[in-house]
Amino acid sequence: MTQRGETQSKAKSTDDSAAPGFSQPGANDVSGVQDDWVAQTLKTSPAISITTDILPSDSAMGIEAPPLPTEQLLEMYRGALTIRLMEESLLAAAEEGKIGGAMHTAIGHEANAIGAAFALRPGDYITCTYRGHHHGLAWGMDPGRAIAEVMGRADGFAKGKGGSMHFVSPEHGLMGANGIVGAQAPHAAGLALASWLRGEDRVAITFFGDGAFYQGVMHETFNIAAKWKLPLIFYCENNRYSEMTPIWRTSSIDDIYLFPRSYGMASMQIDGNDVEVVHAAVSQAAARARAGEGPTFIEGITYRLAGHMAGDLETYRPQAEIEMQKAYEPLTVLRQKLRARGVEETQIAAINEEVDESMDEAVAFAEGSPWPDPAEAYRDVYT
Amino acid sequence: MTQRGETQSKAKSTDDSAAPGFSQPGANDVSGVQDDWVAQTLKTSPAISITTDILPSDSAMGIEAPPLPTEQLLEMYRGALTIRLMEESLLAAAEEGKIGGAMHTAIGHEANAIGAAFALRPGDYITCTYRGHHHGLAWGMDPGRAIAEVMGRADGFAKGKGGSMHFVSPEHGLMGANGIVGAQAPHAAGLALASWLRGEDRVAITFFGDGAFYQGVMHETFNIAAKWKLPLIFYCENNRYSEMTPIWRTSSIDDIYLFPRSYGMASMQIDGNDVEVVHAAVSQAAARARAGEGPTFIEGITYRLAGHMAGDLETYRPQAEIEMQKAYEPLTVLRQKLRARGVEETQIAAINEEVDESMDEAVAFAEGSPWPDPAEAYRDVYT
Amino acid sequence: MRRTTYIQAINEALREEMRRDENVFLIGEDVGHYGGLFRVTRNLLDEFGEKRVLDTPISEQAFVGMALGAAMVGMRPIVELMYMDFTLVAADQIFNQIAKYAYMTGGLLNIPLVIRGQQGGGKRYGSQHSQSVESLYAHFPGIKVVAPATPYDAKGLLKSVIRDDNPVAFLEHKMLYFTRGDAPPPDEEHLIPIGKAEVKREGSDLTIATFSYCLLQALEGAATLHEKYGIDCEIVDLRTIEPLDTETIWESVAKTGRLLAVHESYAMCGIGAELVARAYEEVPHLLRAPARRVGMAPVSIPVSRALEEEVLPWKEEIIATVLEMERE
Amino acid sequence: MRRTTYIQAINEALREEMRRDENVFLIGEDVGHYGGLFRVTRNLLDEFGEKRVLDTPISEQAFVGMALGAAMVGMRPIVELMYMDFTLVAADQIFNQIAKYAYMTGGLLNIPLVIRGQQGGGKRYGSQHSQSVESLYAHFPGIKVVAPATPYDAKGLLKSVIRDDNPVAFLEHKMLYFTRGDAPPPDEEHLIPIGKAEVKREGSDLTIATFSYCLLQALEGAATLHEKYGIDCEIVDLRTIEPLDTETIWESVAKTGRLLAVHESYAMCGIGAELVARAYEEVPHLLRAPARRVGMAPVSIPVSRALEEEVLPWKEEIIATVLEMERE
Ligand SMILES: Cc1ncc(C[n+]2csc(CCOP(=O)(O)OP(=O)(O)O)c2C)c(N)n1
Ligand SMILES: Cc1ncc(C[n+]2csc(CCOP(=O)(O)OP(=O)(O)O)c2C)c(N)n1
Ligand SMILES: [Mg+2]
Ligand SMILES: [Mg+2]
Repeated sequence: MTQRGETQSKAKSTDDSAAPGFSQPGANDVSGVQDDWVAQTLKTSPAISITTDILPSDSAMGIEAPPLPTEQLLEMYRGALTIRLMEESLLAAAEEGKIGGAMHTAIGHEANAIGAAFALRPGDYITCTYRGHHHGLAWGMDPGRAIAEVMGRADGFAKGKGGSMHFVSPEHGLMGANGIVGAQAPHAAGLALASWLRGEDRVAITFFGDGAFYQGVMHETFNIAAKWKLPLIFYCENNRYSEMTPIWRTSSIDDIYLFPRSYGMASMQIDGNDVEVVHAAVSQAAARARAGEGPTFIEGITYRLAGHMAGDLETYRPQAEIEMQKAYEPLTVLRQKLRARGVEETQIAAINEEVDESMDEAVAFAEGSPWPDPAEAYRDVYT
Repeated sequence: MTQRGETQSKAKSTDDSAAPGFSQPGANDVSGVQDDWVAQTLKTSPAISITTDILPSDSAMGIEAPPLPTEQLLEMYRGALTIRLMEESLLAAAEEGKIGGAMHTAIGHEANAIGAAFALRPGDYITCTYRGHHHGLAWGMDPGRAIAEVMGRADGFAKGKGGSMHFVSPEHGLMGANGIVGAQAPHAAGLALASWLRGEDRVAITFFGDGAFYQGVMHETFNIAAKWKLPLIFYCENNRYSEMTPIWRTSSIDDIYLFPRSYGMASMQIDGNDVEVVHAAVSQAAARARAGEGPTFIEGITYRLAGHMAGDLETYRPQAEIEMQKAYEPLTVLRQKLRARGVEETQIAAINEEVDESMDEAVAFAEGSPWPDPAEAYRDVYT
Repeated sequence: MRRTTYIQAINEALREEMRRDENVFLIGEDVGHYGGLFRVTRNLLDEFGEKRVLDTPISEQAFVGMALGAAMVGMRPIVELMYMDFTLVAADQIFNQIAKYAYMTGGLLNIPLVIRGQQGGGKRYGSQHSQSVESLYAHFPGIKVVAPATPYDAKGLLKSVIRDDNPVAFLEHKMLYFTRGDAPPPDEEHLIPIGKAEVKREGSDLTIATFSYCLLQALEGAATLHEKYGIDCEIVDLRTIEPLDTETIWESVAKTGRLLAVHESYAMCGIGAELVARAYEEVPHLLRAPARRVGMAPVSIPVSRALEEEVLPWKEEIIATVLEMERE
Repeated sequence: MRRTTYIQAINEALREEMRRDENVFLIGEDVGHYGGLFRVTRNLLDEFGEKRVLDTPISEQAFVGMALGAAMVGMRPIVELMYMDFTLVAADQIFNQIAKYAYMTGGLLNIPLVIRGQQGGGKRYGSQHSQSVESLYAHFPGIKVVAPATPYDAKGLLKSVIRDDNPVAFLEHKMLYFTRGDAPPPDEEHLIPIGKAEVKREGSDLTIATFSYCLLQALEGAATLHEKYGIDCEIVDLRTIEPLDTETIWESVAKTGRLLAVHESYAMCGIGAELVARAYEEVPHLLRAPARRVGMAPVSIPVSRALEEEVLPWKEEIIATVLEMERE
């Protein structure tokens, strides 16, 4: 049984001593890896693949990422760490058999959600995938109720009906995670349409994976959104795997971010592990959307440090690849940034402790939450 | 009631005297048209739109179209005229109430089918759309049985079960027209896959319209075909309308033929009204496919001279647009070519007469064909 | 009373509801500038403009999914599927998304959305343009299903459907489009509740439960049965398929003791089988003869007139089945 | 006899048929290098190579449509849908294309193709990963539907299914994957015919017609009913849902006089309703009490353990319904 805080990514998240230094020379040298998986995986985006290549990571293609105030970075750190610790708690709970079904954690993806959430406004809309816990928390959902939902308890925001794959919280703008790859993209386009029809300045953002890119519904949605200049942001979290299949094995498209330009859409490829870069890109996209200039496509290069879903044995990628990526994962990058700004270790440690404690409380809340009344099973089919 | 040979395109097809001269100066001047429909329609492909712009039409982008032997051109003329006259007969029959359902004719599209059919080999595969009569005849189907099928008679190749929208003749390589926009593209990819798995050198070609381009399944098929380097030709008959909606109204893509390059696919835009150009393009694509170089995308610019389907009142496009296009329609272009090669008018007239007569026979055959036995309704659900 | 066609009745309902509530908008292929392939949305663009009558590309998955997104925040999209057969193209959005959204979100969201379009055989459109989908829609919980047979019902029900806070499939029939019937005055508030069947013919011998174009076929069949055989059928027009108004049907069966369900979707796992099963669950004691159903034969609807007539579960088959049942 | 898991039985059938006929190939997401999300196709790539075990992108419409294309010329594709819920994503290709192709072409083509994958509830996968689709498939003519409950049947039926010249949906159940049972010797020709039901428990009081994981639930229920109430159920395992082996069911009903159909797809317009309707069409005289059906409640299958258990039509509900029927 795995101890809490010790996920498949092995490094305890509140302590990055196990990870190599932030810009350690040779870190993007993959020659030490026994097989060619890493090299082939990186082939998808040879020019600018991951933080490795685009360091220092405060800029991305066409993006000026001005430094955010340290206070905000600290908030972002708190947010990202909350996500990480919740995911680790959930993995542990899953191993104990407390969670069924398919649970996909976002360990390693945190910056995509946090950077975007801080760039958007209350009233904006978001849809995402089954890998959506990070979006839920980044947009303000309570971790206790989130865990309760994953565990199928009565205090879950959907009374335990939706579970891990269907995070939703309209009051926070989160209009639904989705279990069907690609299905949530047109929903965001519809939300953007509603905003446009009503003459509001709300923006919609939809998150999806690199694998989702090959679903037909994406193409349809790209075309309509571009044609109608909908206030919409397509955010692709490219972790270069689609379940157990590396993207290069099934994709004929070398650079995902170039593809949407065929629709006349603005698009960019960014370091999705750097909250400041993500924040800058999403801010720019949102400004375009609010100005009536239509949708923007953002490809955030990222990596999932844990398995595709709880229970994944990860036979399809070498440990060395995961180890290499740990140097560039969001929390490591964030801590490095904070230190570079002169934030004291004690301050970081204090946040770590606070988040750790509040996560304990959240877990306790969820585990203490009752099972829903069986009669609840028959409600909500219709309003 | 419309007389036979006098379709909605008004010009009798065996006589092009009504059409403006082949390269009449100012023919592509659309200023005379009352509204902006034509200009907006042409906007989709401003660079090289239709024969108007790319005349003399013996070349297309990246395509050397060597002149075909006159004998072959004469055969192509016979083929194209057979299609035209069959379509006109069918429209007349539809007006008389002899045909139900949705019947889409290919008047104006003939060259796309004829050019392609002459470029491919027996054993190659084809799938197409509900607008598939021209492919059927070009690939060798008997007009009498084809008309019988459209009329739902027992001698139809599918015993009257498939009708106009489901032309099929495996012995000729035609594996099926389809009533669902876009659905036939993966079928061709599957046929190409079969050829590849079996180590054969058969090529598959799939025809679809400009409107089909926005169906998700097309995107999915493009990606897989390109990734697996399938021996496949994607042929888009771009007539710039999707039913009653001009393509510019719903498309965010300016040049369809550029789009597939994102998948690493070879692609070209050609004059789809010129059999020699089509022949050259498809030959080139087929050679690539047989050499294991993967799929090619061809955008054939064309125009439908009749309504979207029998009964279409064509309120959505101005008569002037149709008139203008008559100068560049396949039969006119073909006759012009034949004359330029020194073919005598009498020889053309002889073909006209022969085809006319054989079409009379075909119609008579079809109308004389019995209704299928009602018991037939229950057969063929399973083999 | 004013007379109108079925198409006109729907067009009027759309117009009135769009005037009444600016959250209502139309989306689909050719619905705007052309006014719909079957002219059901004719002239609505003129009055409401391009923003409320949206012409889409041929991208059913996307525009159905977009309607869902818009409905999440209280817009009331009306999606036209040009042929209801295209339900299958957008099936994920319809059955995995729209139907489930309220439930999966534990009621945090509700989806006021209409999917409408024409279906059915009789015009030789063949396998992919003639299917009836009411049983398919009814199989999945979470979408109501309405299929009116008369212009009067069509108008009154469509207005209710647009105002309903749940997703509803509103199924028209291509054979009904040019039928004429009474119409309520255009400016009068005329609503027919969802989930209410109506007896369209009184009779004492046997209950036919049906809807949509089959209702007209059943009425014709009943006339023949009366004239030729002296059999008096009571005909219940379900109008709504989900939720089923079994109460009205059972009331009729209490009188007749016999139930025949008739519909044009496939018989196999169809709404007719459902009615038979419910009858034996809920009112077995009322049945004096085995309850029966008639639906589309298990074939893909051929084009040929001779074959299509053979497989459609229309008048002849209704009469034959009633005669069989009367012998039992 | 050798024992094996359900997964292993399927894996063996695939391997044997791929060895026997080089037209057989596998296509789907993660089926090759990884060996399938549920490891059903494990190690097949090693033996047959990348050309016969094809890893696709997440493009269900395209790869299902491609399987159809390849089948047109005699290849025998076996498509894995990772979850049978994704049927809805590829519904046009499955129901408008594959199911209709032989018919629309007047028999010029036939489509030897298999769609297989796991379905069903019980593991808290929620609304979009737990549906049972047998009734959906059965509603559309043109695709056979097979859903074996034991490793023995799974192996023998899958081999028959692969050799069948028609499209077949082969439905596995996630709760069956790790169940163990007898297995025929790996090298023996072991075929179970499509369309043949089997009595899995003899009894005299009531016939339960069921299949897939519900069979196991029914067997457990029957044991309880026997022990606690002295009621002896006969259990007919349909194994094939389309075509239905009504003969075997009616034989059993002739003995028991009572019929209960049990399945996990939605009850509404489900295969259970179909069986009830057929019983009253074909053998009303055999029924000594109203025929009944039990299926999934009309809700989208919630994640919470407490709620999922509530809506699944399993043991408790079977027992309760049998007791009700015995009182009638
Ligand atoms: C339509 C559909 N097909 C397949 C799946 C199974 N599935 C779930 S996640 C996944 C991989 C998605 O990869 P990607 O889009 O890159 O997102 P990631 O999981 O990497 O975040 C697949 C194939 C699904 N849920 N829906
Ligand atoms: C999935 C689907 N949606 C809509 C239709 C209705 N429909 C038939 S043809 C057509 C237009 C197709 O346009 P295009 O692809 O340009 O081909 P064209 O008819 O111009 O040859 C439409 C919308 C259909 N048959 N299938
Ligand atoms: Mg991924
Ligand atoms: Mg077109």
